Amino acid sequence: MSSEPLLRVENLKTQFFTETGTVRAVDGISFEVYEGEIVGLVGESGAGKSVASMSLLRLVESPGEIVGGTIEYKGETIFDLEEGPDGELREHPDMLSESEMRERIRGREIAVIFQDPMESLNPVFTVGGQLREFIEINRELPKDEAKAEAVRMLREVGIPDPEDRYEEYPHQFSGGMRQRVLIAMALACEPNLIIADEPTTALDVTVEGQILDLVDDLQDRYDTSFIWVTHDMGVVAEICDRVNVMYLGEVVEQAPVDELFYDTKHPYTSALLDSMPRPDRTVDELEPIEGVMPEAINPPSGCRFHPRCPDAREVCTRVHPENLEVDQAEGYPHRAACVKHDVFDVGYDESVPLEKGDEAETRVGETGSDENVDSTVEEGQASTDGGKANEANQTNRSPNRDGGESRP
Amino acid sequence: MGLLRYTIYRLLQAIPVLIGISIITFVLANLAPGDPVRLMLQGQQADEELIRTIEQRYGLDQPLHVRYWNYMTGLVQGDLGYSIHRRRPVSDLMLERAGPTLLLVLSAYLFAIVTAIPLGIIAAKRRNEPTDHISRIVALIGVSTPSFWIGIMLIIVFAVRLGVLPSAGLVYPWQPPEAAGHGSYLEHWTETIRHLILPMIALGTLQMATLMRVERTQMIESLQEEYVKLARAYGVPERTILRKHAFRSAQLPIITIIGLNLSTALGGAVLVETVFAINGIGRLFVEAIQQLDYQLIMGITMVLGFMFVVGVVITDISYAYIDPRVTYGERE
Amino acid sequence: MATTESQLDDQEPGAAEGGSVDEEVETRVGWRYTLAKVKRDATARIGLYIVAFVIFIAAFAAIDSNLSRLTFDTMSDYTAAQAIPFFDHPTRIPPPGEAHPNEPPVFVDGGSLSHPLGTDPQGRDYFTRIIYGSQVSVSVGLASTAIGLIGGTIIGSIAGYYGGWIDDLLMRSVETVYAIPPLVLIIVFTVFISGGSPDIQYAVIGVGIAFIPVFARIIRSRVLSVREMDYIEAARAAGVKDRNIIRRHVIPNSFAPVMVYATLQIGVTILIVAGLSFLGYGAQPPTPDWGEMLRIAHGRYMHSNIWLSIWPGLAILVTIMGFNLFGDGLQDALDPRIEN
Amino acid sequence: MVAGCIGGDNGAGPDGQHLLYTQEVNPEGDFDPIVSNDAYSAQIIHQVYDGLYEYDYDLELQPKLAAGEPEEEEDGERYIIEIVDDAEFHNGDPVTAEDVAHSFTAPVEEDTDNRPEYDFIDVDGTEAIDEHTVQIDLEHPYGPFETLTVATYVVNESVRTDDPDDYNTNPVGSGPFTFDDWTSDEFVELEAWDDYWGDPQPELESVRFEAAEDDAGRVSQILAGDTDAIATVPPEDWDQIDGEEGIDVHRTESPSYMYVAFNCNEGETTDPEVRRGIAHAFSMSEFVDANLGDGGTPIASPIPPIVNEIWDFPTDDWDEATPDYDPDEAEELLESGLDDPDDWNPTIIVPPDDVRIALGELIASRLDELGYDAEVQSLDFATLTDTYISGDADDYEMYILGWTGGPDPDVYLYNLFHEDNAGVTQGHFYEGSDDFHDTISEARQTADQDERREMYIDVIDEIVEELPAMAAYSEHNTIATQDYVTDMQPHPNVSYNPELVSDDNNVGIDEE
Repeated sequence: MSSEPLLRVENLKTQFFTETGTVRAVDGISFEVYEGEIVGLVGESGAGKSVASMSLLRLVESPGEIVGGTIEYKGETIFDLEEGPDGELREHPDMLSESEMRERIRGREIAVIFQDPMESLNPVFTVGGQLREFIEINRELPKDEAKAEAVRMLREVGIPDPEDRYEEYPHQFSGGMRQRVLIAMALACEPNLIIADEPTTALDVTVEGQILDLVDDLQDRYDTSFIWVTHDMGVVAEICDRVNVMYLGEVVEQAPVDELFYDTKHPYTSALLDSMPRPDRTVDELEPIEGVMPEAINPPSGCRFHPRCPDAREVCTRVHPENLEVDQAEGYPHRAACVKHDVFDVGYDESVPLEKGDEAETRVGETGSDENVDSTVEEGQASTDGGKANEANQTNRSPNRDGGESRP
Repeated sequence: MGLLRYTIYRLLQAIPVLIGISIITFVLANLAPGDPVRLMLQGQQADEELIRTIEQRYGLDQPLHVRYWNYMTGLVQGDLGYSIHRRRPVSDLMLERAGPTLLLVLSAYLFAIVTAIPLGIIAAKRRNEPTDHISRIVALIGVSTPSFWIGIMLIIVFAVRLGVLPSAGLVYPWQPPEAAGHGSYLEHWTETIRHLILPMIALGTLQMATLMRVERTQMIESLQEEYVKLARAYGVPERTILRKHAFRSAQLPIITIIGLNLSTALGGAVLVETVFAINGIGRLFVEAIQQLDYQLIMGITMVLGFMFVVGVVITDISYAYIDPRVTYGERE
Repeated sequence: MATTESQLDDQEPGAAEGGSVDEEVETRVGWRYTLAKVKRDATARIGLYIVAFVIFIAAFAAIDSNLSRLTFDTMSDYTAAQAIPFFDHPTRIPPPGEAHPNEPPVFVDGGSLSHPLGTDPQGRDYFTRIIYGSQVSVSVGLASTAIGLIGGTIIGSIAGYYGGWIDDLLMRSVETVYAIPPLVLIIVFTVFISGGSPDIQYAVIGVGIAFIPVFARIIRSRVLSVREMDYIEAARAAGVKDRNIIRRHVIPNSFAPVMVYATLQIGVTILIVAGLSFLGYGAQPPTPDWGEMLRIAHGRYMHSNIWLSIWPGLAILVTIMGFNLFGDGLQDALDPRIEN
Repeated sequence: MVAGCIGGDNGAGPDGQHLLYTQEVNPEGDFDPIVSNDAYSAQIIHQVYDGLYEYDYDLELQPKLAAGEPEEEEDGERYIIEIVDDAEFHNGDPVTAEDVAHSFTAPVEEDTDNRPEYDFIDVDGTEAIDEHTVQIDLEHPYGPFETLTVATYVVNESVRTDDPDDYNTNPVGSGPFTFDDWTSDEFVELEAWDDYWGDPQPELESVRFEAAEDDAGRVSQILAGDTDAIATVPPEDWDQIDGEEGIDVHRTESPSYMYVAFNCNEGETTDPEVRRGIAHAFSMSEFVDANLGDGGTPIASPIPPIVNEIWDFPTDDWDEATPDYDPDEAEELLESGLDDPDDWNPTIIVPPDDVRIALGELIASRLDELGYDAEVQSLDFATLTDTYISGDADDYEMYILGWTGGPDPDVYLYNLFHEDNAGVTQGHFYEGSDDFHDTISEARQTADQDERREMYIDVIDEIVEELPAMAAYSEHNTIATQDYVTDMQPHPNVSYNPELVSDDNNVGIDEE
C-alpha cells in the first residue's frame, strides 16, 4: 500500500438522459484503488456499479454521460470538469483526449472483464484471434509474437492445449473456459488495473470457485489491482481487500472487507449480508431484503434506502446522508452513509421510527406492481446498469444468487 | 459434414419443395378453362381427328395423374416439356432466357449490397443524426416505391431527357462482341454496364432499401453487444470496431434476407424486364401467360422456384461459412 | 429445408428488424399502451395520419361513387349527378365538346383549376381517378391481407399447436408456396382461375393466398412459444379443448406482432397489386386503379404526357409509405430494444 | 467483303451504312416464306426475297421477278407468267420457273399455315413450261389471285427441299439482302448482297433488326438515340418526336380495318335497331381524333380507305349511311329495339390494346349514361380468340378487333363476314340477306375485277346498313427515323416495312 492511490474517484456523477427523465445512475461516488489491492464494488442490480466501472474508462454510452466529478489515474486526469469564464462547466484542459484514452489507458492501463463470458467474445472470430488482436494493439507486438504471447496467456489461465484452442471459436468453449479467456485478455495487456464486472455471476458455483482461485493466484503473481464489481457478498469475502457498497447510485458504505463484515455500519450492508449464506455465521434462515430497489430516475427523498430500511426513522425521509467516515480500520477509513451514526447529528435518535408497511409499502408500490407494464418496459431503457432489456430479468431476482445457473 | 456433402444434402432437402411447386402449377394449369389444343390452333378450323392427333402427340388425352407422372419423369431427365406456341422445348427457352435474368438480378443485388451496407453502417454509427434520418427516409421511399415506376422515371430522365443511358435491352457479356456489333471487348463490356445501370437500379432499389434497414438495425444491435464494448474497453479504434468487430456478425441476418428476398427479386424481374424490354425469364413469363402457353408457364414457375431454392441453399452455405457456430447440417 | 425454415422463422417482424419481441414484455403490453407509444413517435404519427387520410379518402370515394351510381341511372338525371360537388365521375368519359384529353396539371401552362392534376387521354379528371384509386388500393390491401392473415392464422396455429407430422406437412406445403415468386404465383393463379379474363377480385384472392405462408410462419413461431407457457399447460390439464385453447389463449397472445406484420404487409400487398395491374392482371379498365393507370400511361403516353405516369406512382408511394411508417412505429412500440 | 463487315459497328449512329431498325415484335423465326406466318418474320423475308410481283407505295402490284403482267387463260383457271432471265439467288443459282412453281404449290403440298391463301391452286397443273415461263393452274377462278396471290416470294427450290428446317432459319433468296445471323428473340442481322441482280443496288451495307414490344419503349429508344429507326409511333408521341431535333416521323395510310362487331347470333344485338342505336350513342370521329389524332382515320366501310381508292368504291354513300353521334336518336332506337330495356347489361370484349380498350370504355360510358350498365372486358389474345367466336351472348355482345390485309375486298369481306368463317375468324354470325354470303363467295371465284367490284358494292351496302359490324378506324403505318437515315418511307403493306430498296426509294445513312 502506497500513499498515492492508483486510481482516485471523487464525486463521480453519471446520468442517463431518457425520454422519461434523467436517470442518476451514479450519483456522486468517491473511492480509491491502491496498487495491488482488490477493491469490491457491491450492490444489487441497478445500483449503478457497472455504469460506475464503465465511467472509469469513459465508455458510458449515449444517452448516458458523465456529468461531474473527477477521475484520476496515476496522476493523469481521466475525467475532470472546470468552470469556464461564463460559469458553464467544460472539460478540464488536463483531461486525456479520446484518442489518448484509447491509446494509453484502455486495455493498456485499465482492462476489463465483463460479466457475461458468453456474450463478451465475438462469436464469429477465433478466440485466439481476438486475444491476439488486443495484445497487438496494447503491447505493440508484431503478429507472430502476439500470437505466441496469446498462447502463453491461454496456458497461464489454465486452458489445456492452448495451441489448438487458439484456433477455436467461442462457442466451442464452456462458460468457465471463456471467462478464463477474458481473464487472459485482461492480463495479457499487462494493465495495472483490471475492472472485473461481475465476472463470475454467469458461472455455476464450482466454476466460480476455480475462477476466483485463478484470479487470486494471478493477482499475486502480476500484482495487478482489481476493481471487483459484484452483488455477491460471498465473493467479496473471498477475494476483496476493501469494499464499497453501492445503493441507488451512491456508495453507502466503504470499509476493508473484514471490518465491513464484522462491524457493519449501514443497514443496507447488513441486509445484504443477512440475505446470503455466510460461512462464519449460522442463522436459522436467510432474510431476503424487503421490497425492490426503487428507480434511480426518481429516488426516494432523504436516505434512498429508507423505504426498505428496518431502522428507518422519520428523519431518514428528510435528510440525505453523505458517506462520512464513521470509523477507522487497518489504516483505511470506514465510511457509511447512515444518519444513525453520531457524526451526522441530525437527530436520528429523537426521530420517530417509521411504521412498517406504511411508507415502505407505498414506495414499493409506486414502482412495482400496479404499473407493471411501464416498469418492465422502462427497465429496458432506464435500467442503470446499461440499458439492456435482459437486465430486466434480473431485477426481480434476489440479490442472493439463487443457486447455480449455468448455460450450455 | 463436409461442404460438398452439406450442399448435396441441402439440395436433396429441396426436392420436396420442387415437387410441391410442380403439383401447384400442374393443378393450377389443369384447372384452367380453355383447351391447349384449341389455343395451339389459334382459332383455325380443325377437325376432330387433327385435334386427337395433337392430343396424342402431347399426351393430352391421358388422365391427369398419368400426365403428371409423365411430366415428372421428363423433368427428372431435364425435360421441361414443349412449348406448343413457340414450337420449341421449354428447357431450350429457359437456358436462353436464364442468362439475362440472372445478370439482372445479380447486378441488382450487387448494387443493393454495395450501397446498402455502407449506408446502413453509417446510419447506425450516426444514429439519430441527420445522416441517419436521411438514409432512413431514402430506405423508406425505397421500400414504398414500385420498381416498375422507378424504371419508368429513370427512362424518362436518363434515357430520354438526358440521353445518357440506353432505355432498353441488355448487352450480354458472355457473347462475343461481334454478336452485339461491337468492335472490341472494352466497348462490349462498357455497353453491358451502360445497359445494366437503369434496370439494375430499378430492380435493386427495393433490395437496397430492405438491406439498408436491416443493416442499420443489425449494426445498432451489434454495436451494443458486449464484445463490442469489450473491444472499445481494450482500446480498439472505432473504425476497426465498425469494420470488423461489429460488422461481421451483423451480416448474418443480411445473408438470410438476401436469400429469402430472391423470391421478391425474381418477381420484380418480371416487371423490370417488361419496362426495359429485357429478354429474360420474366418477360418470357408475361408472354407465356398472354399466350396461355401452359407447358412454358409451368416450366418457368418450376425454374423460378428452383432458382429460389438454389439461392437459399447458397445463402445457407455462406451463412455456415461466415458463422462458425453453424456446422454444416445443423446449428449448435 | 430445415435450415431454411428456421431462417424463415427469423423473418418475423422483430427479427427482420433486429431481434424478436421480448416475450414477457410483449404479453403484457396492451394496445392502449402501444398506441400511446406510436403517438409519441413523430414518424409513426405521420404514418398513422397518412393511413387515416388514405382510408378516409377511400371511404369518401366509396360513398361518392355510390351516389354517382344512383344518380347516373338515366340520361336525364345525369345533370343532377353533376351537382355532386366533390369529384367528377371516375370512369365516365365526357361526351364530345366537354372533353379535353391530356390536359396538363394546373401548375403547368394549359392546365386549369377544374382539373388540378390534368385529364387522362379520355378527358377524365385525373385527380378524381387518383382519389378513387385509393379506394381500390386500400380495399385490395386490406382484403388480401385479411385473407393471408386468416389463412395464415389457421394453418400456423394448427401447425404450431399440434406439432409433429401435422406441423411438418402444413409448413412444408406453405414453404412450397413461398418458393414461387409471389408475383408469378399470383399471375398464374389469377389468369388460370379467372379463365383468362383476370380481374381485381381474383388478384385479391391470389395475393391473399400467396401471403398465407408468411403469416402462418409468424403465427406458428408465436404459438410454439406460447404453447409452452404454464397457463396453457394448466388449461390443457384442466381438460379444455384444444380448439378452445388455440382460440382463447394462443391466438390472442400472438396477436400483437402479427398485427405489426399485417400493417407492413398491407404496403407490400398494394405494391404487388400495383405490379399486377401494371402487367394487366389486376384491375381492369376503366377501374381507376393506380397500377392500371400506370400501365396505360407507360404504354402509350410515357413521352407525350409524363404527368400520367407521375401521379399514380406518387399516390402508390405515399400510401405504402404511410403503412410502412405506421407499421414501423407499431413495431418500435412493441420492441423495447429498438428505442431511440 | 461480306465477312469483312463482321465486327463493324452495327449499333445506332450515322457511322457507316449500317441501319438499326426496331420492330414492334420479335420475328417468330420462320424465314421461309412458304412456312412463315407472322408479320415480323415477313419484314425480314421482304429484304431477303424478291416477290414475283411486289406492291408499290400505292399498293399497286408491279412485276419484280416477273417480266410482265400475268396472262389469264381458261376463264381465270390458268395464269401464264414470264419471269426475268437475269435473276439469281444468293448462292448463285438462277431463279427459274421451277422455283416459282414450287413457291406456289409448296404451301398446299406441305399443308403449311399459309395453305388457306393458296388452297385454290391446282398443284398438279402448276408447272414450269420452260426455264422462264411458269403456268399456274387454279381449281377454280379466284378473284384475288391477281391482286394478292401473285405477290408470292420465290424460294430456291433445291436448297429448300434439301433441308426445309435449315432453310427456315438460313434462307436463301434473291432479294437485295442476305441473311447473316439470327438469335431468337434478340436480333436479326442482314448483309447487303453486293451482287444483287435487281436494281437499284442497296445503299446500306447491313441492317440489324431488334424489337421493343411496348410503344413507349421504342419511342424511348429513338429519343435516346439507341436506334436508327423504329416502327409504329403512337400518335400521341408524334408531335414530341417530330419536334425533337434530329428525328423524323414518316407515315402512310395502310390497309388496316378496325371494327366493332355485334353478336348477331344471340341477345339484344341481334336486332339491327339496337346496333344502330349503339352506333349513334358515341362519336367515332371524336374518338379517333382524341385517341389517334393524325395516326388514323375514321372509316365507314369494312374496306380500308387505301383499298377503296384502288377499287374506286362509292365511299361517300357509305359515309352518309353511317350513324353519327346522336344521343337522342340512340336512346330512341335502343328503347324501341331492346326486348328488355331494364335489364340489358352488354359485355364488350376487347384485346389488350389501349386504343381498343379506350374505345370499349367510351361505348360503355355512353351506354351507362343511357342507363345500360355496359361492361368492358379486356382479354388476352389467346383467350379472346377462343371467346369472340363462341356466339354466346353471355360471353359478349360486342367485340372490337381489327384486320389488316391487302388491296382486295375479299380479304375483309370473306374473312370477316362470310358464313364459312363464322366461329373461325368472325364471331358475329351475321345471317344477312338471302344472297349476302353467296355474293361474297361468288366474287371470290370471279376473275373479272369489274364484276367483282359491283358485287362487293352490294355486300358493303348491306353491311353499312345492317351493321353486323360497324367500321371504326384505319390506323396508319408509321416509322420514325433519325434524320441521318435517308429516303425512308413507310410502306402501306406492314410486312414490307422497312422498305429499304425499291424502284421508288433506297434507304441509306447520311454519314456527315
